[in-house]
Formats: sequence, C-alpha cells, structure tokens
Amino acid sequence: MEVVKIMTKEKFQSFWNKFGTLCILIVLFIAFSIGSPKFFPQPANLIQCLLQSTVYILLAFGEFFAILLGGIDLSVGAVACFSGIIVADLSLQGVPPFICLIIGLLGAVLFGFINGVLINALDLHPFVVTLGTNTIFRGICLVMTGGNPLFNLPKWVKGLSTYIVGIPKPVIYAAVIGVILVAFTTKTVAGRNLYALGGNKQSAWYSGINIKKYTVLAHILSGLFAGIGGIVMLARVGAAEPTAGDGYETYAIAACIIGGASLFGGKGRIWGVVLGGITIGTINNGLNIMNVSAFWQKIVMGSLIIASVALEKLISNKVKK
Amino acid sequence: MEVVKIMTKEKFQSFWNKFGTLCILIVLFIAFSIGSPKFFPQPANLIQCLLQSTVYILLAFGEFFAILLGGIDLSVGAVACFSGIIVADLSLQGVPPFICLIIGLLGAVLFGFINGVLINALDLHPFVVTLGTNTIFRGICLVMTGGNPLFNLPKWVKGLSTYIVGIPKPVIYAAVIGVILVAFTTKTVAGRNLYALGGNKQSAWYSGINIKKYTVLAHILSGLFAGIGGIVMLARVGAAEPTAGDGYETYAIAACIIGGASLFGGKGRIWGVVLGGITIGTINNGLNIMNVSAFWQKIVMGSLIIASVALEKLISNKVKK
Amino acid sequence: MEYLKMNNITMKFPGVVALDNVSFDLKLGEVHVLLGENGAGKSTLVKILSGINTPTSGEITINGKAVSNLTPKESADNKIAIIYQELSVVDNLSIAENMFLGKLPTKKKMGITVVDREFMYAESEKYLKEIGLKKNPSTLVQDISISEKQQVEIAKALCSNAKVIIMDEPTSSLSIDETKNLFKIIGHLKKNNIGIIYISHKLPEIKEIGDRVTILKDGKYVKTLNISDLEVKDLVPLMIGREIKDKFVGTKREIVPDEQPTFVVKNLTRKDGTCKNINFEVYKGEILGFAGLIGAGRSECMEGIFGAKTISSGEVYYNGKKLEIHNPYDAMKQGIAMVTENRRETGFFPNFPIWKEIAVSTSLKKSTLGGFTGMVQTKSEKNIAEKFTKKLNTKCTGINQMTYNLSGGNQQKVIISKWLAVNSNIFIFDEPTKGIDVGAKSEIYAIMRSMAEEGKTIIMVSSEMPELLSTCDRIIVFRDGEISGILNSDEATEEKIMLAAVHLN
Amino acid sequence: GTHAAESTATDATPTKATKAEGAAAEGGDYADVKVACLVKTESNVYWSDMGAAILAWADENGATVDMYYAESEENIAGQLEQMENLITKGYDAICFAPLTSVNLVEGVAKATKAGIVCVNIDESMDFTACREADGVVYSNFVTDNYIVGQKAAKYIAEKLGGEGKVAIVEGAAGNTTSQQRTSGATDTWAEMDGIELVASQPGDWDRMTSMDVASAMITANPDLKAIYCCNDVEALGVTEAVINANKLGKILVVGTDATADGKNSIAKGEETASVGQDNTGIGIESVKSAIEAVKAGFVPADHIGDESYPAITYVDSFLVDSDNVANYQ
Ligand SMILES: Nc1ncnc2c1ncn2[C@@H]1O[C@H](COP(=O)(O)OP(=O)(O)OP(=O)(O)O)[C@@H](O)[C@H]1O
Ligand SMILES: Nc1ncnc2c1ncn2[C@@H]1O[C@H](COP(=O)(O)OP(=O)(O)OP(=O)(O)O)[C@@H](O)[C@H]1O
Ligand SMILES: [Mg+2]
Ligand SMILES: [Mg+2]
Repeated sequence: MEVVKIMTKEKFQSFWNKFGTLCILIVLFIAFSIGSPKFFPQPANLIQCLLQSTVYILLAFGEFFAILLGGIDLSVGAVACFSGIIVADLSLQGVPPFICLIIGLLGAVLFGFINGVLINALDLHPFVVTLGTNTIFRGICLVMTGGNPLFNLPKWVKGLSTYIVGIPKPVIYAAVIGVILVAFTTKTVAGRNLYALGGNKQSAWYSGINIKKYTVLAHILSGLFAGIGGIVMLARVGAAEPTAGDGYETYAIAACIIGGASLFGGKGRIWGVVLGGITIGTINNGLNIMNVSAFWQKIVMGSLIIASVALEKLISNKVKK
Repeated sequence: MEVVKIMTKEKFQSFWNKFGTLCILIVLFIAFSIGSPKFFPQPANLIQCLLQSTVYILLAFGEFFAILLGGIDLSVGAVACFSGIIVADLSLQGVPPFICLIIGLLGAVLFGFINGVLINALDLHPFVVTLGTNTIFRGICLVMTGGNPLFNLPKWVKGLSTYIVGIPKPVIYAAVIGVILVAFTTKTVAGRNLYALGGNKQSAWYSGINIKKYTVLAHILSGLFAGIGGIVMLARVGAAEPTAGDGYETYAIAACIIGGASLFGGKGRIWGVVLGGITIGTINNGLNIMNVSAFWQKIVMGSLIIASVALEKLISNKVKK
Repeated sequence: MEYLKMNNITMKFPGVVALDNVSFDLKLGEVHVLLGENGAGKSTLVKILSGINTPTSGEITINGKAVSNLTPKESADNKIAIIYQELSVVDNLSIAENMFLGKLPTKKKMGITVVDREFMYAESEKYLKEIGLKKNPSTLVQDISISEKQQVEIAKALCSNAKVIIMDEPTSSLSIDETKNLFKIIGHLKKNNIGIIYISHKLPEIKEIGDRVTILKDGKYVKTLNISDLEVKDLVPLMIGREIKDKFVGTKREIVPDEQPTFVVKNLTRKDGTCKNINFEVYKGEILGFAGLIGAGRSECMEGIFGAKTISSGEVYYNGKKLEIHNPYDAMKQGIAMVTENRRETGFFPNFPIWKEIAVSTSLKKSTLGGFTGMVQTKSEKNIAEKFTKKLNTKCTGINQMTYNLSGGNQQKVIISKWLAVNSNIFIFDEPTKGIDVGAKSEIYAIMRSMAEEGKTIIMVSSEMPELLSTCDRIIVFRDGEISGILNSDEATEEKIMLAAVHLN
Repeated sequence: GTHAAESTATDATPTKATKAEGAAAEGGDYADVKVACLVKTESNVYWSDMGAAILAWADENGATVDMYYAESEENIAGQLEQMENLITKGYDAICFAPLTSVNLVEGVAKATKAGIVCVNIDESMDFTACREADGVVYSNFVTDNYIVGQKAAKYIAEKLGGEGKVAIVEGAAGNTTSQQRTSGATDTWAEMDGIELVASQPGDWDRMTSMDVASAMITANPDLKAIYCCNDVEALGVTEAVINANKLGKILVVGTDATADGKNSIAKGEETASVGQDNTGIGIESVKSAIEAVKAGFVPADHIGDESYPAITYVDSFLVDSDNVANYQ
C-alpha cells in the first residue's frame, strides 16, 4: 500500500515538474474564459495571445541563460531596443534586409558580450553590472536616435511579422528558436556545461570547465535573443522607438520564473520558459479583454505572478512530503 | 622586507575596506568641482547634495536589510509612496501629526511584514516576491488616490523638512537613524544574527537562529525605513503622488552596493550605505549642475555606478594578490 | 622512476605560509600517503596539483615535462584526477553527468555534435558497479545521500582515465563496507600502474594501503618514509611532535541499578520517515554512542531531537520534564547543544571570523526573545574564543581569521568550540572527529570524558567504530531508521555492532 | 542625427499662429538674463522639439537659455531636486513644465524666496497650492489637457454621427497628463447618449503594449468604432492593430500631440487624426515672458498670495486630420 502511494506521489511529482506550468496556464485560460466567456476561447484570440507572447518569450529566452547561471540580466529590454534601432536605421539607408538583420543582431550580441566581459573582469554580481549597462544602453539608444522614433521603414520590415497560413511569423520564429534551444540545452556539451556552472560554479571550475568563457557565452546568448526579440518588436509595430522595451526585463524575468527557472541558478527548462512567456501574454490579454481598470490591473498582475510561482512551488512541496 | 610589504598591503586593504567608498566619493566631488567650479563646491550646494541624498539613504537603509540576507527588496519605492499617501490622507482629515506618522509607518511596516511572510511561506526568492508585491503595492497606491495627488496638506507636513541652524531636518533624521542602525547592526545580538543568516542560512538555523522570524524582521525593517523615506519625500515635495518613488528601488540597491554590501548576502555596513546614498545623490546633483544632456546623463550615471563598484573591487583584489 | 615531482613548493596566503619549500614525488603504481595535523598543508599541496591553487614559487614536473601554473583544465589534461576533501558534486545534474563533468562524451548526430548519452550512461554504470553504488546513472545527485555523493566523486575520478588520482580524505563519510570496497579498487588501480596520493587522518588505513608516506608539519616538509619499514604509532610523534595516549581516556561510567535517566527520547518519528519509533535514554554523566551504517538515519534522528527538522511524533524529557522543542532555538534554550555533521552546509558562516562564529549561539542563549533583546559582548566573546582555540589547538593566525579560510579539520574544531562555549547540559556530537587529526581527536575524546564527569550528558554519533568503542559507555545501533540494538561498551565489539547494523539476508 | 530627427526639426514650428500674447511685448532685447527651462523627458518628442525651438530662438535673439529635462515621467521628486539645483546655480528665471500638478510647488516656493522669476510652461500646476506655499508664478502659457481630451472625443463623436462604441488607450497608470486627457474624453462621451465607452486601458506610452491592448479591445468588442489614445506613440501602435484586424477606416484612431510620425501616418490615411498643441510657441512665449519680467524688475516675493499671478494664457490645441495635415507638415 505504502509503496503504491509513494509511487503515485513520485509519478505525480515528475508529472508536475514537467507540466506544472502548463496546468497553471490552463487554469488561467479557464478563469479568463469564465471571466469573459464570449470572447476568450475564440481561436482568433488564442492566436493573438500567442502572438502577444512572442516578444516576451524571446526576451525570456535571453533572460533564461543569465538566470540559468544564477545571475540576472536587467538589460534585455534596452538591448532589444538597440537592435531594433540599428535595423531600422540601416533599413532607412537602403541596406539590404539580410545585412540589416545581421548587423542588428551583432549589435545585440556585442552588448551581451560587454555584459559578460564586465561580469567576468570585475567579478561583480550580474545584477549590478546589468543595472548599470541597462542605463548605459538605454542612453545609447536615446543618443543614437536623438530621442525621436524611426519610422517610414521599408515594407520588408513589417513583412517580418505577417501571417503564414494563419499563423503569425513571429510565433513561428519563437517556435523554431524554442526547438533549437531545447536541443541546445539538453543535448549539447555547452548546454549541459551551462547547467553545471549554474548549479555549482566552483565544482564546474574544479572540473576544468572554463567559467569565464561560459559566462560570456550565456550573456552573448542573452544579447542574441533579446536582439531577436527587439527585431520582432520592430516588425510588429513598424517603427523603432528609443524607449521601446522599457521595463520588459520584468516580464522576461517573470516568464522565466513562472516557467520554473530558479534565481539560484542551474534550474529551468526552455519549454517552461515558453509557457511562462505565454502565461504573461495571456494575463495581459485576459486583463485587457475583461477591461480590468488600469489600477486594479497592477494589483491583479502582481498577484497572478506571485500566485502562479507559489502554486507550482506549493504543489511540488506538498508532493515531496 | 617581505613581511613589511605584506603588512603595508594588509593595512592598506583594511584601510580600503573601511574608507574605499569615501575615497570614491571624494574623487567624485573633486571631479564635479572641476567640471563646474563655480557651483559645485559651494557650501550651499554641498548641503543641497546631502539633502537630496536623504531619501536615497533612507530607502537604502531599508534595502540594506533585505540585501544583507542575500535577498533584495524591489518594493521599497512603492512602500515609500504608500506611507506618504497614508500620512497625507490622514493629515487632510485633520488627524494629529503624531498619529498620522505612526499610522503611516505602521502601514509601511505592514507591507514589509507581508513581504517577509510571503517569502517565508512560499519559500520563494525575495526577488520574485517583491517583484510581485511592488506591482501590487503600486496598484494599491493608485486605487487609494484614484490616481490623483493629495495636496494642500497642513503646514506641519512641510515643517518636517525645514531647516534647523542651516541644516535640513531630513539630513538630521538620516544621521540619527544612521547612528542607531550602526549600533543595531554592530552591537546587538539581533543585528549579528542577521549577518549570520545572510552568511549561511542553514548554519544559522542549526545555531539556533529562527530563520523565519529574522527574515520577517529584515523585511519589517525594510518597510519601516522605506516608510520613513516616503514621509521625508512627502514632506519635501509637499504632496503625495501615487507614482512617487517609482524606480527608486534601483537607487536604493545601487547605494547599498556602492557602499560595499554584497548581493550574495552577509556583507555590508550602514556607514557604507550612507556613503553610497550620498554618492548617488552627488552624481545626480553633479550631472544636473553641469547640465549634462538627459541622454548622456543616463550613460554617465550607469558608467559611474559600475565604475565605483568596480574600482572598489579591483583595488581590494589587487591588494589581496 | 618518479612520474610526478614537486620541488620546493611555497604557497602563501594572506598572513599564512601554508607550504614552505615542500618537495614531493610520486611513482606510478604506488600509494603515497600525505600525513600531517590539521592545517599542515596537505589539501593545499594537492590543490596545487589540481590547478586550484597557484603556488607562490616552486616547480612541478609531470612525466619529465615541466608544468607551471596548472589550471584545473590543464591538470585534467595531464591526467590528474582529484577527489576533494569537500564534496564538489553539482546537485542539479545526474550522476553520470557529474562523473563526466568537464569532459562530456560527444557524438555526431545529423552533423551536429551532441552529448553521447548512451555511452555516458553505459560507462558510468560500469564504474558505479565497480564501486558498488546501486544507483541509476540518470538519478539527480541532489536526491542521493552524502556518502553516495562521496562515492560518485570516487567514480568520477576512476572514469577519468587518469594516471594520477588524488584522494583527499575519501573515507571520511564512507561506511566500513564502502571503505573496504574502495581499498579493493585502489589495489586494482595500483596494478594498472596508476599513482595515488592519499590523505587521511585514519592511521590504520595508511598501513593497510600505503607504500610511502610523506609527513608535513606546519607547512614544512618533515620526512618521507617507506611504510613497510614502520609501525603506525611511530608516525604520530613525527606528525604532531609528541606522543598521544590513545584508547581509554578517563574512567567509564557504570549505571547504578534503579538510577533514573536524565534524558529520555520517546517514540520519535520523523515526518519524512527517515527515522521511526526511536526510544532511548541517557544517564547523567554518560557518553552514549550511536553506531550504524552511513544512511541509517542517526543524523536524521538527532536533527529531529534538536528541532532542526519536523517530527510527526515523539517526546523528549529532561530530568522528568517534557521539553517543548519546535526548533533549534528551543532546544538550545533548554540546554541541548548539537555539533552537526556537515560543517560546510550547516556548520559555519563564510562571512564570520572565528570569534564571531564561536559567539553566535552563546550570545543567542544569553539573550531572550530569540535574540532580540541582547547586546554583543565583544570583549568576553573574544576571550572565550581565545580559550577554546587554544584548548582545541586550532591552527589559525588568530581569532580574527575567517573560519572560511581554515583547513577542514580546523573548521571542525571551531564548530565544536562554538558549542562547547554554550553552557549546555546535553551535547549531541554528530561525527565530531570527521577530518580531525589524531592529536586533536584524543583531545576531543578527553574533553568529552571530562564533560561527562562534570555531569553533562553526551550523545556521540560516529561511523568510526574504534572511537565509539573506546569513548562510549553504551552504544545504540541503528538500522534503516530504527534502533536495532543496544550494547554496553564492555560487551561490545566491532563484530557485534556490525551484526546489528546490517541486514541479515 | 537621423532622417527622422531631421524631418521633425523641419516641421517643428507649425504654420498656425498662436494666440499667445499675454505679457510679451514685441521686439524686445533678450540679452543679459539667464533663464533655465526645466521640462519633462527629452525622450518625448513633444518636449525635445520644444527644447530645440527654444534654443534656436535664444540663439537668434541673443538670449541665454539652458534646457533641462526630467529623468523620467515617474521621477517626480527627482524633478524637484533638479529645480533646487537650478536655484542653487542662480538663474534669473526658471521656466518649468511640472510632471504633476504639485511636484514643483516646493521648488517654486524656494525660487520665490531666492528672487527667481518662475514661469509655468504648458500644463498648469495647482496654483492654489502654490500660493499656499508662498510661491509666485509669473505667467503660464497652457494648453489644457482636459480640453485636449474633450476635443478628441468631440471629433470622434462627430465622425461617428453621435453613435457607436468607443475605447480609450490611456498612458501609464497614474500619470497626470494621461489622467487629464482621459477624463476630458470620458466626461465628454458620458454626456452623449449614443456613444458608449466600452474599454479604457493603459498603454504605458509604449507602442507594442498599446498595439496589443487595442487588439484585445477589438476582439472583445467586434463592433468598436473608435479609439482615443493619450499620445501618438500609442496611436501608431493602435493603428497597427487596426490594420492587422483589417478594420482600417472602420475603426477611427485619434491620437494626441500630432508628432511628425503621427502626421506622416495621418497623411498616409492610417491614423485618423491627432490633437496637436503648439508646443514650440508655448515654449518660446514662456521664455520671452520670463525674460521680460526680469527686465521689468519683477520681484516675486512682493507678490506672495497675489491672486492676479500667474497671468494664464490659454493656447488652443488644433486637430490634425487627413483634410488639413498638409498644412502642418
Ligand atoms: N584560501 C585560503 N586563505 C587563507 N588561508 C588558507 C586558505 N586555504 C588554506 N589556508 C591555510 O593554509 C593552511 C593549510 O591548509 P590545508 O587546507 O592545506 O590543511 P590540511 O593539511 O589539508 O588540513 P586538514 O587536515 O584540516 O584538512 C591552513 O593554515 C589554512 O588556514
Ligand atoms: N538528499 C537526500 N534525498 C533523499 N534521501 C536522503 C537524502 N539524504 C539522505 N537521505 C536518506 O536518509 C537516510 C539517512 O541518511 P544519512 O546518511 O544522513 O544517515 P546517518 O545515519 O546520519 O548516516 P551518517 O551520519 O553516517 O552519514 C538514508 O536512507 C538516506 O538515503
Ligand atoms: Mg585538508
Ligand atoms: Mg549522519
């Protein structure tokens, strides 16, 4: 009897580990559908939810690698903005799309690289470094644009976010990148080494893993995905604002944590981050659809973030005991 | 010979540990005085610098206790705003000053208490919890005021920030609180237990320290000082705005870290936090006085934060080797 | 022919010269033991080989090739593997991934280089079998016990294909069986022409497996000897500069008929089921030993008594009065002290100097309301710290040194000092001599005995049977979270204890 | 410097004449007076354009004017600190655009004590509170944001023929400007029977957020007819959402500020209209009036409690839509 009970508990735990975030997302869907029954379950709105989540998901991918190492990246919003500005600026000068995108991403990667190098060189907590660089990067965006938006961009820019057989391209990008990242984090040496580093920096170093190299790698990845997020943001709105993405790091961090990543490092799955990003997008969409007042929206949003993390935690703790 | 060398190095290190932040502050002072020789070094402006630093210092006192435990409190800005609103609201209803202040502080303490309890009960990283509560508390502020500022407050509110023999009262409050906190952190068992907890939670537990109680204590203190900061802010501005203190957590965190506290917990001194707060105030004041453009100001501010932490770190590392 | 040579190595830390002109060499196929008191510099020496410490001066040659300033990676490339004194596994990875950490095997899949899991699991399975750890290689390390983690570390070293394997106190958390198994493996390794550097404070082990021994004292080289030429007891004076009295310290205590026990534990069961239905009693002035295999649940039981972990049932009585214990604070306030087993995780504070470390619990006990009323008494606290560091012969630059920077054994001494400083009636020592040198061990036994004679009640959990037999008045044996036997020390033998500790099937 | 920056610079001064006259006399001498202008954020085109125009005017007229910008819309106390610093620096006059109705009241009081002339640029502070605090503001050139909201709401109602469902994309929650514009629109519509306000949500002044908010509004209200947005950044995001929903022309989008970006969109027939304000005129008139007051020997401390100060000049806002956008570009 006891054995059976423990078995089911363990099974439930592994189930919850894998699908906890998904369950919470489903609960949210149901709640919003009840709150706004006429509209929420429509396929069109579900696709809208997904689309609205893509930028959060992409930024959260970037954030994930910083968090995986037990750090954090407060600059993803500014980096996203930066790559958007570069792409917009170059596109206005008639530079071919492909080159615009490459240079935009290189710019984002450069910023990530700077974060990584500063964290290594100064041996500072990533929180401090990215707190500083976030302000600096934002300043650079403002100086570059003189504070004015870049608009009237060539058609191809918006073409990056049109629909293919009813599915928005950004959703496809996020899906493809997600699949690649699942493989990267679970199957490659570099991916596993990042988990090792996040779990125990000292042990990883003792085992001959080059900590500095991997720290830089994580932040380069962080920059890269923030950059992709920035370009999708640019394509979606069709203009580059120097203040775009301001405060989005909060959403990115929340998405990672809701998705099961731990701020202590070494824990989390790409799959979870995707669901976390969708959760954030869904909360935003649901609150809007239900026309919750601006002030109450803050209260509800904050509570939902805490509740969804707490619920996951509580259930998995209950199961352990 | 060798021994002598090591001795001087060690002496320098202990000197730097104690006075590093001060040195950096002095360097800043000199730099700004060169940049704006007519205005910056004037006594009136120095007092102005101090006055402008008090809110940062008070919020940083609150933040310090959260950081001391290896956590963080992202809600200090919202808590400050909340206590300001309570005091303003009650004062408008003609409630006697003393009771207004007490209730305002109790409100702030309650919010800190909620943070502490949530962190304990959910066993979540303080970052997540306060990320959520920050949004919630801000929402509460907005709901309470309907989004409108409370003004035309009784005279006594502004009386809280007038001058005594040429010194602004807020500076005196900060100084008195600072002295009390120095004593609390260095001379009391409770203070030392907070350091122990920040150093190693498990060891603290096995040494008889009640982790949960002390976590709540730290967050109550965090709320208390954020509340005092909020009241000083109210007195200085003469009105309670529902968005007051937005983003101030960043300054508070930066002040702590510049002052030598470590985000890994267990490290830092009140004295350092005071200097960190003054550093932030001085940077703000200096950049303004020099009329650095708003965009460049961001770049300079970010760089100065990183530089001042890095400088301290680099020098103390150099000395160690 | 020496495969590895270290010449005139000097290593300075701020304020400490950890190694002073030490030379050392290793031949392939031998076990070269490093011996010395706590803080003699053994770990420092091997950490130089593994690339963690960069020596201030000195040369290293491996296989005739000069190498200087090794990094952990270069050390691994030079076929050196190390089992550290402090566990260094990564909790969130699987056993197999830990074993291959830093050298994950790869294969090409659709043109992309990926981790070769099949190979990794098969390979680790092989080594796990060899060391006798019955765990699935895909199990996460966070889900296994300390001794199992230690075995994973050993497996990790084995699977590295190293020519030189360094073992820094590998048996400090292994059971007797596991230790025996390790020695068998060491035998195989020697046959396969692998050189082993072995560090241990358990002197009998040295005679059993060692070929040569190098003795360090205070960071200085003392002597290298062939082990076959000497008796274990000859080593002690070389190591600590004096003879020690071993075996029976003080007189044992007899229980008078009809005597009432002073400390009684009734029906203790832990919520997580790691110990069940524990009933025992201890008499005033008695030292009660707890034996059992590692993982038997002794520590878990003690944590339950001390209030550190939740119990689902059970009562604790002191002098007939029921104690209300909900957390370690309650326990401490009511006169219970406990030295925990895992010093790194539950023992010390990395941000405290020795004197604060020692003062923490004392000051907490002196004040009320959970410590909210007390003021620190720096002066008397420092005096107490001075007294105990002297008494336990803790090697440090002074009580202002950070506990973190002490050698493993000296950290243990500081933690023991911390609890000795608290004025308690009941002392629980969980593996108190783990990593402690012979000299200090006998010192600790003597302290425990004299405390008992003063009328304190002492519980000692230990996996070293000889010390239990020589120190305790009675011995309780644990098996699978339950008490499986109680023996009086005069009738107890290692065989009888083992019989009670293992399953009979 | 980018194309966008250049294009905004060229159309910084609208052709429409301002009604601002007030205390400003013609053809004065503007030298020898040190003026500081402390406005809102530089990253908001409305304010950076105003700053550029003021500096250009100062250059032409030999005036000494320094521009200062607030660190962010939210850093209310920070703007007060900036004002205090300007007082320390010893300007003769300070022209300010307060982030909220009361955050600079203390600053004005201090400036008054220091004998510095204060002029309120645009958005009025609470002058009663200011008088209570013994602060004196010399003049105020202002476009009332409540009226801006009203104007947009009336335009929408007219276009819809007085009937239909409408929505508002607000600025950041709790922001004063956003609150005023929103209530202007809300109150106007509340009085109209045919117009139904079905949603009012914050867009955080952010283009993508506004776009997503609008998408949700359109989903929730398929028969939505118009959306009012508290600035043009939001309006452009909302326009994008309308285009994506294939409802261009079926859902009107009216923004605020008539930025270069916004006017460009209106010209293309995307955004429907935008309520613009003569930001540059307001800025320049404010500075002029400040300098004249100093020259005329205005002593602020002599007018504490004087109800006749400030002299308030209401500057009308103007509505840009596809019919008249060419006049403003
Ligand atoms: N990082 C460090 N900083 C300062 N001192 C150190 C550091 N590491 C070791 N030491 C000092 O070096 C000396 C030798 O330490 P080591 O760890 O090598 O001793 P050990 O022989 O391994 O002792 P044990 O048997 O207790 O493990 C000790 O005095 C210790 O305090
Ligand atoms: N992290 C863990 N996860 C799951 N089970 C554990 C864990 N740690 C220990 N256990 C289990 O708890 C029981 C007791 O463990 P532990 O090794 O601490 O016992 P012990 O008797 O105190 O041994 P010793 O003191 O000699 O180390 C064992 O069954 C062990 O497998
Ligand atoms: Mg050692
Ligand atoms: Mg144990």
